[in-house]
This record gives sequence, structure tokens and C-alpha cells, in this order.
Amino acid sequence: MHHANLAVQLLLPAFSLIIIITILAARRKNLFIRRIQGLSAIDEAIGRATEMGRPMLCSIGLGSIDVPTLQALSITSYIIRNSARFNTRAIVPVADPQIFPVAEEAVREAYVAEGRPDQYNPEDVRFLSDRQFAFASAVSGILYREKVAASFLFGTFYAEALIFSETGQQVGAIQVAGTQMTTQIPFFIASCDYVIIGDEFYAASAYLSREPTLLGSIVGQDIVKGLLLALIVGGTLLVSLNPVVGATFSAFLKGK
Amino acid sequence: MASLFVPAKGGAWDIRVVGVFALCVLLFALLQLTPKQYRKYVIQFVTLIAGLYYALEFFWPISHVTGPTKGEAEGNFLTPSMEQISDWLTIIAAFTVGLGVINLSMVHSKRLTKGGNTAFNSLVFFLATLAMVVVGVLKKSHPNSLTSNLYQILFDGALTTLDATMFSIIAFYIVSASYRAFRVRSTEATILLITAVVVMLGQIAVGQALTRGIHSSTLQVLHFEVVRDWILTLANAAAVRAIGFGLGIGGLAVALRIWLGLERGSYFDGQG
Amino acid sequence: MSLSSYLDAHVLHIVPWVGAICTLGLYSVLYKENKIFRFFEHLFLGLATGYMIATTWNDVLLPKWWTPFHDEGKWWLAFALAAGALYYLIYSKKYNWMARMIIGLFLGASAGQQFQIFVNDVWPQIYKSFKPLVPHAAIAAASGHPAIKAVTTSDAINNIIFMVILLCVMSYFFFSFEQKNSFLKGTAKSGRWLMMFTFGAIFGSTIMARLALLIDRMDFLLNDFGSDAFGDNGPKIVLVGLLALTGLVLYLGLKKGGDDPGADVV
Amino acid sequence: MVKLLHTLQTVDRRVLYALLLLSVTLPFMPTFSNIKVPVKISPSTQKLYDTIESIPEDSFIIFGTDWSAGTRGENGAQTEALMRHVMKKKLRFAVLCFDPQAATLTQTMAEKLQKQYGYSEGENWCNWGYRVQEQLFFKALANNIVSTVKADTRGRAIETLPVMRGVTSAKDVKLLVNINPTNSYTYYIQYLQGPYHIPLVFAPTAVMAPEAFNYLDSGQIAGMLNGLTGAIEYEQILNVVGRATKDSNCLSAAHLLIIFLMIMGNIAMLLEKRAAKANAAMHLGGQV
Repeated sequence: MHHANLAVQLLLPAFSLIIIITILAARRKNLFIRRIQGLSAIDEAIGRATEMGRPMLCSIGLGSIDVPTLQALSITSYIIRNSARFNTRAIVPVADPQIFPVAEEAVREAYVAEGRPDQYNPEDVRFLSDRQFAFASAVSGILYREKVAASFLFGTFYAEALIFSETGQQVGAIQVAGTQMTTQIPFFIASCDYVIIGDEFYAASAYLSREPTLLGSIVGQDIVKGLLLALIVGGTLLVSLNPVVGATFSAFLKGK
Repeated sequence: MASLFVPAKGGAWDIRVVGVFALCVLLFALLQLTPKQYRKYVIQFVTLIAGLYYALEFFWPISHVTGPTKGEAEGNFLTPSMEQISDWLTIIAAFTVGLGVINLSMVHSKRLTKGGNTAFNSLVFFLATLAMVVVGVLKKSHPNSLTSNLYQILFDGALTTLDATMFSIIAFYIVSASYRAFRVRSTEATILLITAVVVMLGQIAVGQALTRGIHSSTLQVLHFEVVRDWILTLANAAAVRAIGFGLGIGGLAVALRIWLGLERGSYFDGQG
Repeated sequence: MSLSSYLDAHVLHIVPWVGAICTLGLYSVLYKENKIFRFFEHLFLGLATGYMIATTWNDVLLPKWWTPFHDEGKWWLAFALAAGALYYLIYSKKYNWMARMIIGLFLGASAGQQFQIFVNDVWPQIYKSFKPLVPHAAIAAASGHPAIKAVTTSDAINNIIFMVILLCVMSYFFFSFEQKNSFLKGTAKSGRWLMMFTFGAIFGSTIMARLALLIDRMDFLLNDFGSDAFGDNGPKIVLVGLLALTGLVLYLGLKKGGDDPGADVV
Repeated sequence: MVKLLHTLQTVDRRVLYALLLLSVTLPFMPTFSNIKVPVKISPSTQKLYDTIESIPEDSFIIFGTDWSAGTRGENGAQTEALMRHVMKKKLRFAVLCFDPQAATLTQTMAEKLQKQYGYSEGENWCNWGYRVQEQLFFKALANNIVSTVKADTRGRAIETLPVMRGVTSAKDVKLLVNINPTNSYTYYIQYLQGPYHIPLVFAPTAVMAPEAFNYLDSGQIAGMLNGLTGAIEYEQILNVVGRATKDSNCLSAAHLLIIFLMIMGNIAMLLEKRAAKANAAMHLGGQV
């Protein structure tokens, strides 16, 4: 679809508005978010790297400037802010020249926010290659040679997901992973210690930072998910009980 | 306005280009005068406008419009400019390649001066880069048998082989991962193990032969290949779709927060 | 003989040799990280960087920017260079915020495109999930709706299963309240199990694609390279060589036993 | 005993790698490569076969290959199987590529197969080589093949080639074959299959196949090979032993190895657990 049809023009702004309102409304309240096991493990992994005095790897995947990669960067900033307190080194490999300056800024900002600007080493945010497997071989090399103790894999991953996680496994790193690429989740499950699934990835920044605005956003997302669920159940009942009305309704959503 | 943007040649071109740069420098100097506490809002404004363009182009009701290059097309008043804007963004983004190259050169030239084994590898890196750039550019500007042969050696011989080899290493890793991870330690791990094995048996000749003995027409649904197809098309599709709904809404929320400057607690907060 | 004519005569033999050496060089990492792997890793990285620079120039900057700008006289494309130059200000303390402006432009653009991405990815999935749960006969097309296919009993059963899986998995992804209610707890838990079902299936079906890649590499080494380098008996010679190498690795691996520190800590 | 069970659970990964390497190389040995385990022919493969069978002998077809070394494992086997059928049916074909590597890879494959089927380049087939910008190329091609293609990869004007006799525009093309790991096959649908009703058969990688099933359902694609499995099925229909059949044995061997390893690991784990429990009970008994 290149342009919105009528159903999209009505429903999508409504969904967006719900999320915006809950964000704005949340600025004061104390909100709940359920436990996400994989994310609680991040601090444990940072602790392990600190104890062993070895660096951590924070990969943001292969993505360019797009929403999943920006979310990955925001999770990465949290990890770095937490590790900066313990003086633990974090290596951030980057695969896309366009996201590279953004990553550099985000990492430096994380150190500044913790009052440790001197700890920022520009060479630790490393552009490697925009070619999938050249990048994979270079990240493998880093994992082996730097003897990485903790590896965080958040972002867009394709087939190279298993190369990163198996190499990490071989060097004995504790690994936490999360991606919006559902097809790579099974490989992370097979070789990482903790994996977050599906939109736990998008809930991560709220969970980790407990910022009221982000928690508000989670509430809004839940409401929209609830509406979507209701829409699907309603549509299913419609096509089951009255196929003709049901077909008309799907045609309305589909547009022409 | 349109009359201003006409191609120029020779001296006229020089003057205009110098003029553009002078204008830009002036503009930057003026922007630099923005007090520190307001810079954040300038950045947010730029972000808002850029996002607004794409959002409006998508949501605005469509009618038949005529674009400069596309001919008759379906869209709204913003659609005709899409192609040009995406070209401009592509060009600007292409300049970031230099940042990546600077970073790589910094890291490797430092290693080069340190000496030792790492220096050798960094030398290999520089030589390979140089060779590929020269051959890659010459192949386009001076197409002849020498450049095309050299390109074939570097590209088909080395680069794509290295790609394919690194890719195929996953086959080894998949074996060690499945050997290690698929243990009946918990309900979850057991489910993982059983579906993986059934699907694997359904896709190889030997596996299909195992259940070929079942002839009864009602029990034929138990053939491994039938079970595999059922899992992949029905059960798999339902779960992947459900996960997709959550991801879609999550992505939308992140986009809204970045676009409207509502993100907090990370770089996108944008303190300027 | 000049380089040019030498290459003309031999390029078809050089390519498989280079390929075979590169293949074995990278595979050496499977035994352990070593100097040979490091060499090929850096060669790979260098070639990829060179290729990135060459294609960015050849396919983007030359046709879209330099030719219209310089050769066709479209002087206003100088603005693109100025905008691109802003990126490089991230290295300056004083002007750093201007780099953020150009980054902000791209952040906004990708955020704005997310509406369309959402609609393309998610929207069709909504109405495609409306699946009839009760069987019915086919309905002919009429004004206002197209023909509707018949739903058999087994279709209906499959649709019910589909719906149950969809709802259970969706219920797992609610974050903002404690799932205390035992029904919700049950659906969320079964949602997780159902996802494992899916992940197992994805794992199992991907294995084939990955093995196909390895088989292709072997095919290249044995048939393409083998025949080219050693003639008709080449495949056999390479096979014996590979098996000998594998045997050696196997022997060394078994001799060392499971005491490799990084390996397989279950 | 417990130690052995433990070792079985934690076999060095390099041993696993070596076993895998054995399982994918041994089936290449002549002794093993003649073993044929029959597979079930899926409907999409059968449809593809029937489509090619229905094309009259000596018709002219376009044989589009858009893959490179990265997906050769799947697409290479598909290309070989389909080319065999085309040659067996005595169809005239032109290779057309939108990937630079595909042109050379397909050329090599055709040269290898042509002796077996009595084909010769220029006479029964030709290579149009690597082209860019599908949309523009296809639009122009539909109207005038000679002026759009101009020359083959050897630089010969195509109107001089016997294989091109009587072929001037899209109307003279009787079938489209596309072997493609990306979704650019849709250009074939948009610009040739749709407007000129030329049947299109398609061979994607297993990863891309699910998407293409929609086009198969709607009849825009007349038949499809699903990844390597599709190629294996196709060789079985053609009753030839080619690349795919050899690959099939490798695949079976490697899959069985993986399943065997999974089972071994589990048995060892369960036995070890039981032994540990018995040990603990004995120990406990001693204390009390």
C-alpha cells in the first residue's frame, strides 16, 4: 500500500493518538511493568564482565537509520550507562555508515550522562563493514581476540545471528539477545543465555530505564494491542456468523 | 523560483557553486548564534518536519496527479516530489561512507605504527581496500580486459567466495548449537526439540521414507512431510503473526516518540 | 608477456585457486582462531571496504550527484555536499550540535515512514486473520461482495486452532499489568509454549538452507576447483585431501577431549 | 560410566564439525552418489513440470537467472534441473540475467550440459548476459527484442544467431523461466507474464518461497520449485542423477547426523541424571 485507505486514515491516527495521550498522561503517575526475565539479566552480565575485567560487546545489528536500530541503540545506551559506573569497557561494532555517527553520539552521550566523558574511547565504536559476512567475520574476530565476557545482541539480525552467538558461546561470554527478526530468535535461544522475544524488544527501554514517559507508552501500546485483538475477534465472529457482512468488513479494511 | 534553478556552464557554474557554499557558511554561522538552550528545539523542529512530510504524503487523500518524471500517477500533492527527495537523501547519506572509512583508517593506521603481527594484518587491510577501490572504479571508467580480469579475481575469486564461506560456516554452528541446546530440560526445550526433529524429518528423503508405510487414507496426515507442512503453514503462521502485531505496535510507538521528541532517558532526548 | 595478456590467458584458472584458498583459510577458524584466519578476515574486511567505496561512487555519487552537478551544470546540487559535510562536524566540540541536525533530519524521515511500514507489514495480517470458525457452503458473488469460498469441517477446525494460537500468543505480550487472573496466566503460558513450537519449526526448516550452503562449498572445492586444478581425477584428489584433513582435525579434537575451555559448557 | 556419559554430553565441537564435514563430503564419492531415495513430488513442482511439457518443441523461451555464488547451493541445483528439462524438450532458450555473476555462472552450466543433450551455443541457445533496470529493459524488450538486446555476451548481433530465428517481440516468447533468490521476479509478472500472458515458472530459495505461494495460487506463476527440495523432486521426475540428487544424499546424511547427535546428547543426559540420583541415594543411605 503506497497510500492510506479510508480505514487506515481513521484507525491509525486513532491508535497513534492513544499512545501519545498515554505518554503525556504518564508524566506523573507511577506505572507497573511486568517482569521481563531476559532484561533483568543485563545487570548480571555487566557484573560478570566487571568481575572478570574483560570487555563487553554491544552489537546493534545490521540495520541503518530505522526504528528497530534506534531502539537497539537506546537499549545499548542504557547498558553503557550502567557499565560506565564500573569502568567496564564496551565495544560497539557498527555495520552501516549512516547509523555510525548516530551510534558514536549515543555512546558518547551515555558516558557524559554518567559523568564519565573521559571513559569514552572513540575507537570502541567501530565501523567494520556494510557487507553482511565481512561484518560477521570481523565481529567474530573481536569476540575471540578481545576475550569478551558479556555479549549483548540487540537490533536487526539476519543469518549472522548464529555466527555471533556461537562465537560468543565458544569464548564463554554471557549472552543476552533480542531482535524484531522473529526468524532469528530460535538461533538466539539455542546459543544465548537470555533471549527476549517479540515486542519485549520494544518494551526494553521502558523496562530498563523506568522513565515514566516510556512506561506510559507501554500502557498505550497495550491498549492498542487490546483494540487490535478485539478487532480480530470481532472480524472472526462476523465472518463465522454472517460471511457476507464479514466479507464486506474485510473489504473495508483492505481498501480497494 | 523555477527560473533560478537552471543548469549553468563554465564561469557561471563556478560562481554559483561558490555562492552556494558562501550561503551555507553564512547560514551555519547564523545557526551557531542560537543560544545553547534552544538548539534542542531546532533539532526537534527539523526532525518533526522531516517526519511530517512522509506522514502527510501517506495519509493525505489521493487523487490523480501528474509528476515531472513519473507521468500519470496516483498520489497527492506531495507525491510528485517523493522521487527527488529520496534522491537527495540518498546522496546526503552516501557521504557518510567517509565517516566509516575514517574510523577504519584510524584504527588500522594506529595498529600499523605499533608494529608486530597486528601491523601485518592492518597492512593487508589497507592493500586490499586500495586494490578493490582502484579496480572497482577503473572497471567502470576504463572498461577493458585488464580491469575486468582483475575485477574477476578480486570480486568473484576472493570477495564472493569469502562471503559464501562465512555464510556456510553457519552450517557447522547450527550442528553444535542443536547438539548442545536441544535437551529435554524443561517443557519449553522439549517442545523446541520435538518440532525441530519432526520438521527436519519431513524435509529429507530418508525421513519421508520412514512414514511411507502408512497407507490408510485417514492416517496419511501423519506422514512427516504432511505434518511439517501443517506446522509451517498453520501453527507457525499464527504465532509469527501474533508476534508481528506486538512488534508492529511497538515500532509505531518508538517512531512516534522519536518523531515528536517524547523519547526520554537516552540520546534521542536530544539535549543539543 | 604483459600482465594484461597473462591474465587473459589464465584468469579462469586463477579464480578457482583464489576461491579455494580463501575457502580453506576462513574454515580454519573452525579449529580455533589463528593467524591464517586473521589474515583472511582482514583481507575480507579490506575488499569489502574497497567495494563499498567503489560502489558508493560508481552507483550513487557518480550518476546521481557528480554527473548532474559537474557535467550537466546543476549547480544547486552543491547544497547536498554542504548537507553531507554537516555529518563530519560530530568530531568538533563546538559545532557538534549541527551534526545532530542532519542526523535529526534522517531520524524524522525514518520515523515518518514507520506509518507506511506498519500498514504494509501489519495491516493485511489483520483482515487475513478473519477466518470462519463454522463450516458453510460456497456463496456466489453478488453486488457488494465477491464470491466466498466454501468452508469445510477440516478448514473450520484448522481455523479454530489458528485463532487459539493467535490469541494465546498475543496475550503473552501484555506488559502493563500483572497477569494474576488464572485464565490470563494460562493463556500467556501456553502462548509461550506455542511460540517454542514455532521456533522449533523455524530452526528445523532453516537447517536445510544452511546445509545447502555448505554442500555448495564442498561442491565448489571438489568439482569446480578439483577439476580445474587436477584434471578429471581432481574431485577424488581433493576429496581424499579433505578427508585426510578432517581426520587429522578429528584426531586432534578427540585427543584433546572435551577440555577445550570455551567449548560446550552446557 | 558417569564420566563417559558426561563426555558424550560435552563432545568437543570440533568433533561435531568433522562429523558434519564427513556427512556432506562422503555422499560425493561415486559409491554413494548412485543411491537414490525417492521423495514425494509436491504439487507446485508437478505443475512446473507439466507447464514445460506443454510447450511445443522448438519454441523460444527466456531463461532468466538472477542468483550469485551466495545462493548457488539452492539456485544452482534448480538451474541445472530446469536447464536439463528445457534441453530434453528441445526448446530454444536465451539466458537473461539481472545479476552480474549469474551470467558467467549460467554460461558455465550451459556449456557443461550442452554436450549431453546435443545443444550448441548460438544454434540452440544464447546468452544475453547481464542487464540492468528490469522495468525499462522489459518494457523495451516486449516491443522489440532485437533492438533492445542487440548482442549476446560474445558480442555477436543476435539477429545473426540461428537460435533467434523468427523471434521479434514478446509475442514470440512461449515461456519465462526465472531462478531468483530475491523478489525481483515480480517484474517478470508485471511486464511480461501479465500483459502478454506468457506462462512464468519460478524457482526461489526456500526462504523466499512462502511469499511466492500467493502468486502460485492466483495462477500468475504456473509452477514453482521450492528451494533445494524442489530441485531434488524435479530430478526425480526427469529421472536423471544430477547435482540435486547428490545434494539430496548429503542433506539426508547431515540431517540424520544432527538428529542422531540430538538423541545421543539427550540419552546421555538422562542416564547421567539417573546415575547421579542413584549415587546421591546411596550416599544419603550411608549417612543415615
